[in-house]
Amino acid sequence: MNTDTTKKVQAAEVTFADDAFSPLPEGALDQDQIARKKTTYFKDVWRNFKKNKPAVISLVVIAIMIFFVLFGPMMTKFDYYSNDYSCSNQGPNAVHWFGTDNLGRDLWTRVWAGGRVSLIIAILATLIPEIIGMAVGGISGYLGGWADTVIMRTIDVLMGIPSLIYMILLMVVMGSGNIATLVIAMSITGWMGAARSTRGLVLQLKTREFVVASETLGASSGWIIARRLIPNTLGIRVVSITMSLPSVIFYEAFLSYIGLGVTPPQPSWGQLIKAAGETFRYYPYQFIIPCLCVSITMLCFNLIGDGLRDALDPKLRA
Amino acid sequence: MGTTKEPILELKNVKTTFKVPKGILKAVNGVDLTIYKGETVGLVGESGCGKSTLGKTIMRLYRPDEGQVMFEGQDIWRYNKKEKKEYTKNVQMIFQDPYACLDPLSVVSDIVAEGMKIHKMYKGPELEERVLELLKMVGLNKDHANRFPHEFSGGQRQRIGIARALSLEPKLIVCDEPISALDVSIQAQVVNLLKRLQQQMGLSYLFITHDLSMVRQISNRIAVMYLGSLVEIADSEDIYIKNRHPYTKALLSAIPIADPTIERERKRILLQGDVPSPVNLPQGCNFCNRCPYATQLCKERKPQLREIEPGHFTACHRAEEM
Amino acid sequence: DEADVKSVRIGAPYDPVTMDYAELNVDPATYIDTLISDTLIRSKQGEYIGGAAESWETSEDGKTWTFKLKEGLTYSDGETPITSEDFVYAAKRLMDPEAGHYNAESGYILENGEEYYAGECEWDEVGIKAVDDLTIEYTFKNPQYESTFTSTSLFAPLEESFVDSLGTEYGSSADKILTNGPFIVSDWVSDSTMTLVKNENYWDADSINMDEMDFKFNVTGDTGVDMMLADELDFVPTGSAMQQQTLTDAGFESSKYTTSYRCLNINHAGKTEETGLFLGNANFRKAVSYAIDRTALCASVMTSDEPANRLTAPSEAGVNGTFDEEFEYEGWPASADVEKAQEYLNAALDELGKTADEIPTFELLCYESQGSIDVLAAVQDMLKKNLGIETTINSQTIQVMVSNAMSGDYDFWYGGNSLEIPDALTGFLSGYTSAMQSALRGYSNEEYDKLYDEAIASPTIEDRKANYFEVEKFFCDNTLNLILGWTDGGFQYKSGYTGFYNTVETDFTYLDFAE
Amino acid sequence: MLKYIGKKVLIAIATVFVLATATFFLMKLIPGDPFLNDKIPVAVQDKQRAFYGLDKPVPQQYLTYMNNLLHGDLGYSIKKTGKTVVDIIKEAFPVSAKLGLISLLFAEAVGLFFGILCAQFRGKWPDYLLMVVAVLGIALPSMVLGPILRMIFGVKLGILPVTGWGKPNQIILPALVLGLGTVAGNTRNMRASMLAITTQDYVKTARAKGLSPIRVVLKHQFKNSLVPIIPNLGVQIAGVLMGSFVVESMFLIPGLGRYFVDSVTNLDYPLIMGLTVFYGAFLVTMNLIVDVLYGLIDPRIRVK
Amino acid sequence: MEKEKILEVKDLKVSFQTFQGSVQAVRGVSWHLNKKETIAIVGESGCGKTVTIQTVIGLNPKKNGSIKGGEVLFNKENLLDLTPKQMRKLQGNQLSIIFQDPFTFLNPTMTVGEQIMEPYMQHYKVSREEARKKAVEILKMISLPSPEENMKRYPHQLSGGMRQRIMIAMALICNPKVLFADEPTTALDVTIQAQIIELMNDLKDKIDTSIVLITHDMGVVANMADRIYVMYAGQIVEHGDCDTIFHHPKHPYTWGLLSSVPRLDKRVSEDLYSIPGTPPDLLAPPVGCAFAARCKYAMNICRTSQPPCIDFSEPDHYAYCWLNHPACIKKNGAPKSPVEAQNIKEEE
Ligand SMILES: Nc1ncnc2c1ncn2[C@@H]1O[C@H](COP(=O)(O)OP(=O)(O)OP(=O)(O)O)[C@@H](O)[C@H]1O
Ligand SMILES: Nc1ncnc2c1ncn2[C@@H]1O[C@H](COP(=O)(O)OP(=O)(O)OP(=O)(O)O)[C@@H](O)[C@H]1O
Ligand SMILES: [Mg+2]
Ligand SMILES: [Mg+2]
Repeated sequence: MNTDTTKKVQAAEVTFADDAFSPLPEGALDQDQIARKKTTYFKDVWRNFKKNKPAVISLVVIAIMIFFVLFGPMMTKFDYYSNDYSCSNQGPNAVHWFGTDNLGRDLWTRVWAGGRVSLIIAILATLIPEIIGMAVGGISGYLGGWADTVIMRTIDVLMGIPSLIYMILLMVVMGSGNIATLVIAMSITGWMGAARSTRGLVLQLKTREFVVASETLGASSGWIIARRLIPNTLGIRVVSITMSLPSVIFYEAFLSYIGLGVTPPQPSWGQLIKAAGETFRYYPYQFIIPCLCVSITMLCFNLIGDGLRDALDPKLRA
Repeated sequence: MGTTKEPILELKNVKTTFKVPKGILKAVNGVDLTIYKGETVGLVGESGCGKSTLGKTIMRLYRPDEGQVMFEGQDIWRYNKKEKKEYTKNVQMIFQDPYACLDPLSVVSDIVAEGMKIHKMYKGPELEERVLELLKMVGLNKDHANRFPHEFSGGQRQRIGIARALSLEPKLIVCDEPISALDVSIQAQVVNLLKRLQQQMGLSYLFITHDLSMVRQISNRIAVMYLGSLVEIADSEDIYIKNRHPYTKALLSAIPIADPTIERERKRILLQGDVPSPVNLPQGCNFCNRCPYATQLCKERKPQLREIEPGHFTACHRAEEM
Repeated sequence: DEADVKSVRIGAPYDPVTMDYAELNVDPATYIDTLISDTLIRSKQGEYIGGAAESWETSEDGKTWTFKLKEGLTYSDGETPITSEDFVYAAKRLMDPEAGHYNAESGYILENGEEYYAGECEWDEVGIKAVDDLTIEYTFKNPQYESTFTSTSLFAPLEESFVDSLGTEYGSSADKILTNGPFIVSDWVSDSTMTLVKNENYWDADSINMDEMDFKFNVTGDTGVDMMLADELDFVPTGSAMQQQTLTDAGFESSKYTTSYRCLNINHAGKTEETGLFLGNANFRKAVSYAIDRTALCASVMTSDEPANRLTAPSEAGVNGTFDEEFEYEGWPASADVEKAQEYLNAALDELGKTADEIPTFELLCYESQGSIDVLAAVQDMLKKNLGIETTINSQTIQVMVSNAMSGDYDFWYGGNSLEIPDALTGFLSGYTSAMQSALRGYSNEEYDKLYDEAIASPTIEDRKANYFEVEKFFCDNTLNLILGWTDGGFQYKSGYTGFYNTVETDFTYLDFAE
Repeated sequence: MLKYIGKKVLIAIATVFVLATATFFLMKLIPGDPFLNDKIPVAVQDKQRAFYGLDKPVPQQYLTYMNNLLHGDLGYSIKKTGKTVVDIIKEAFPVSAKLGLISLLFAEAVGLFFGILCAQFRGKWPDYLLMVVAVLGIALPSMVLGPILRMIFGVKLGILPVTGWGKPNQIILPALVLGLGTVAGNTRNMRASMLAITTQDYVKTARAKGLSPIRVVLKHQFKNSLVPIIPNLGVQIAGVLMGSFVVESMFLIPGLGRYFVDSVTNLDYPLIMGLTVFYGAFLVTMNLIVDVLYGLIDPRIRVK
Repeated sequence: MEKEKILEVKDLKVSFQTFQGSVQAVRGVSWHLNKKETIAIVGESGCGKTVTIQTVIGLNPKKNGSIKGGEVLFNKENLLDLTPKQMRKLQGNQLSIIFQDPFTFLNPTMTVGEQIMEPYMQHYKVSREEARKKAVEILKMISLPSPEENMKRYPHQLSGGMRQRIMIAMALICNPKVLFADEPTTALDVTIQAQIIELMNDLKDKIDTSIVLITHDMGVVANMADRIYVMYAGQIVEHGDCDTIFHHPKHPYTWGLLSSVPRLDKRVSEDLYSIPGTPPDLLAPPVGCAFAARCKYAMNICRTSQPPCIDFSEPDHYAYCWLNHPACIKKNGAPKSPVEAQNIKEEE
């Protein structure tokens, strides 16, 4: 008696083709077939990324942002430094799309010109310390032993010194004011966090069998760190990388605040916000526009970071 | 079994320890073992008894605190740089976890080619060809070469791992539980593959496992390990039929047999408790606290591994009585 | 009773840091010390009256002053008597060569003051003597006027045993201060608040109306505006034009007076030899001065300033009225005169034998604040547009900026100066004499030296003002410095307060509140 | 356990010592001179320099400094005339610490709560809403947010004081402004951590017991998701408790924050050194405490 | 003898939405469980065993999993129709589960005592004290040494065997009607596995609970199960009682499964038997028989049509395979099970 099945065979009713029951030749069907479509890694990541609507929208917004940052200043007849006292502190209007500041400079031009600086600094001053941190953290975590001890203790000490001290030192030594020195100074002072975090991840990763496998193949430490460990930490670091972008932008503003930022009249978003922050209750537009630019950019970077992390995570890809 | 008795790897009183907060953890505690050319030695024991540590010690991943590891008559810890690199070609490893042993970010062909790139063995199209050849050897095809590990099933991944190990044309492969994580139906695939490759290439294996039933089908000799020491070494049939150590007996009786009729009748020796911590080893026989046959002597003196019959070693004071 | 206590809350941009007369320098400290100390002569609503001094006599040449102290004066503890020795002690301590006090330089006006400080003579030779317990005699290097004595550092008494027991810590907190003024420091939270209460033992306590004064420090910008609007302050220093407007609209009163001026200091020697060549040329400096539109600057970035067109600020005292009225003059146009500027530039180029292409890029140095940077950005644009001169802006943290400035590492340096009493001859203008810090600004001119020496030795205030005017004209003609604007150092305050008096110095002493 | 802590303390002391040394020499490299002033005669400047021992050769200065440091003497501040560095820290640190602690509690509570919410509603609108809030929290710096809140709550609504320190209601606004950035960071971190925990097997076990979702989150996910967050806490606490330049000056709070910037820009050497040593020691102590705390949360690493 | 059915699963279908498409993890599975009985579901990794029982007790991820059809009847109620709240009343109470890995499935930051007591307190609304007593009682029953002591420990302080006992205690504390065991011994050592098997077999006699055992280890099945369902690629392919499946299997997959189990009691001289290839990807399951690609006996029809359910004369034994279809038997003769053949050979 069988109660589990619903369909039962009524032998007589069905008729079969003649060769229905003749055996199949060996290898007629692929035994190891994979049904999933073949993709490259990046296509795969990209496809998964595309499924994440907010991330894709963010990517588009960033693209638009970059477009304006590149071409925005060319769309008006103004430049970012010329003063015109006849029209200072004008609200947004047909001539000055974003209005003007106290020196009568066109804010549309200044916002996009500032965006150039801010984005370059944000991206470089995030990526470079990240790369340094990754290398140091990777080496420290993987090699372990006294190298690790020395590096970690050094980082402890460096983190204990207010970064302003070396910042000033570096800026004075290298000459403040240009983007390159800013980026270099920020990189030199900012890599410790990334190093720590990477080291933590590497400590977890280095006992994983695929790393041991590379060791047994005779791979050198450099090979393992560069090809096995660091790529595998990226997915997790992506989020904190995107999170550190805004702090970089504002650190630049803070540095401008104490005279170590980009040289005026060259604007940056941080500087624009800071300058307008002092008069925001009188001329709110001067303040809101760059603030929006930063916020939107940051939001987009964050969403992209989330999307990337999900897309990079093999577990979630299944 | 029908091999020339030429040792490829000799372990002489190897001890590998770890410093842990509680003290010194003796993961491998004085192991003597010889592997001959073309032979498969099975190494069985429970989790944590030091099998992987022994395997990694052979791989030069851990440095033994005492004793020697001799490869083809040379101490592997006396190697110079070039010899060290050469050694990684001669001795390879296959790992337990088919999910963890492949870099999730590399495609199969890169995984298989890695070793050859490191040793600069092939270049360009030759390398590609060699990769395909290796994949074919383990039953995978061109289609699979550019895929990522997560797209494969456990058995297929394990085959990729084998292809990687073979890529350097090694003489000895340490297989660290290569089948434990696999389904039975797939386990046999891998074991058969390993056997076939052994015949084709004259490989030697150290086959680490905790599965006594599978190891019987592949090993020439079997070594049983308990708490860092070997308790019994014998020809593989002898382990099953003429075993002399109570631990081996318990191990064998613990394995369920896939036959309800036999299973219902079977009397098994149930061991109480778990393996004790390798940090505080008992003074006497390591096994005495779980051993149903333990005597006062066992509690006091550590039994040495001794040759009970030609080629059959047991470390038990009461081996003769078993 | 809370209700009976008359109190006022005053905002100030900085913490006074110290109330030690020998060390104080920043803004609120200078008017708080007027409140807590009593000098020999003090100014009461513009009139000079005896403070600690009952009466005084002046020698013919204006160099020797003899004071008679009031009898029975004590410090605020009501016990410790004040004698003439206390004044001598204060002066000696101030000029102690070992101590290196910040204000030690103010003792240089005494005869042999500078020499004593340099270790070239004994204390006996310095021009200050306690004739008896209540008589004290000062001998000065140059003639002095009553206004001199209102500055505290040199002419207020200190209790020797009290001060000595504290050493360098004297004046750093409420319990480490002992003074003789109308008010007493009763509480002082560093960098936050200071409370003054009326000194009942003050000789003129009857004229003092306020029982309590609460100072709040670090009040700047919008913070002050918000505090006024939220009724957390009664007095706030005037801010930018917009901030002033906000408070005026909210019904607050404003007081207006100049306390300092902002200027672009010129390094006459130049940062480099090349720039020095140009900056050393009077016509070139004039061209720059004429190219700067001070009116526009004050309208857009220096919004609490009034555009300057001469050296002397409108509120500075003349002989009887203001100097501005008594000696009318325009040193340069307040708005840019591009044509003239071009002319001067061409003249300069002719003199130097250079072409316009050869004008180097100049460096504008300033302190890190946004305001300064904005000013320089505007100046940069003006020089570029009006004269085609290229400049770069170098903004620095305060100490780095000072160090650059001191080592002459700039072409133009944006800074400011407080107005001095009785006039700029006292400090600012002395900087351009060959004897003084000529290395600093790289300027040296015999004619100027002569005019300066003559002015500083003027025996009467009338002479002094007339001679000073000559110096000013020379200063403007040769454009020694680019004075940009006069800063309004006034306050905005809740209506109802009276007796708030200020010219160059702020004075809350006789403040009163009428319902 | 004691031995472990003892070892950590020794390392900590060594770290602070090295830190003090490094700062000392770094500072000597910064150009500028705190006594330079065009309004003071050079002679006076030299006297002042001599008072602070800055006329001595650098190695001697270093030895003197270290010796004094061992005796807990951090010297006199240059700009805060007549005040010792110890005085300044004693006066200002409790203020910053109190404000910091309150804002940290607020930031942790809200941040963790938001993080949990985000994770629970992953990919739905509450997640995105809170993400926007968090990003704004990061993207709107306190120098911008402070005046806005101050105007709304202090001036327009008049329910909170605009500035000041001492009364309980004066803490609310600055704590809010100070904490907001931390809230944002915590939200993002907690979200990530919670998401990682949600897929853990033991969460499945908890659900299999028939526990309500809230109980699963609170009893099983929450504590575990703190594990990756805790290690950052040391730096966070140290950072926040040391005060903030911007917030403190905006709300007229007599805290330590401004000294960090002022001391460096003023080249107030004794103060820079003192603050660095103090900050370093505090940071190291916090990390030590966090280590112990870590053990409380995660028994796996509890000192064996 | 009519047995009382306690749980019945009818034509259950579950799929998961992934980036790649829809994974049809369970494709029409039916089985039932009688009172006081142990059934085993066996099959290769990934064939849908876990998904099936997690769906039954309402643990499937809501995020990307969806139930495409079927019924789960427990006490005449369809569990799939219950609200989450109603379902929670049953979870851990009437239906409880033991998971595979006793380490990852225990909360690392909670004492094991807490974890055991939790479901009891939740469902019986009792005080901690009572719950503790009950927990100790249960731990004594499963003979965990010094239960009071061990309850204060954290999972990482216990050995693997002890942890699995904790899992069992946690599942038993509310006297469940049905106990699901998802590969309860896979992560354990053989000697520990033997202990746990012994324990579970004991429990069957001690308590009034039916057990659903999931495993791929035929040895464990032989030891514990009354009836066996063989599962392949999201479907049941054969069902019968324990002896029937081991001695008279009818489905080639069951043959393969049994043949590939290495026998401790005998050594094969040639190659071990193995089922070639890998299971089909459930993203796009084959149209015909899912096993056809790996089946030595595959026929043309296997490629194109799903095999029907063939009922055998023995009680409760059926299989889905064309080889057993009357039409096929008529043409090719009755299929010969290699397992049976071997058994016969051995008996001789
Ligand atoms: N790197 C290490 N540091 C400290 N202890 C270690 C380390 N590696 C292994 N051990 C310990 O050494 C002992 C032996 O470990 P090993 O991995 O060799 O066992 P195994 O027999 O391979 O076990 P399994 O069957 O679980 O793989 C264990 O107690 C383990 O905890
Ligand atoms: N959340 C999920 N999302 C996508 N696919 C899933 C999910 N859960 C399970 N699957 C897929 O469903 C199929 C069946 O999985 P299941 O866990 O039930 O297998 P199993 O028989 O229990 O295997 P094992 O023996 O490995 O535990 C697998 O192919 C798996 O990849
Ligand atoms: Mg192992
Ligand atoms: Mg499963």
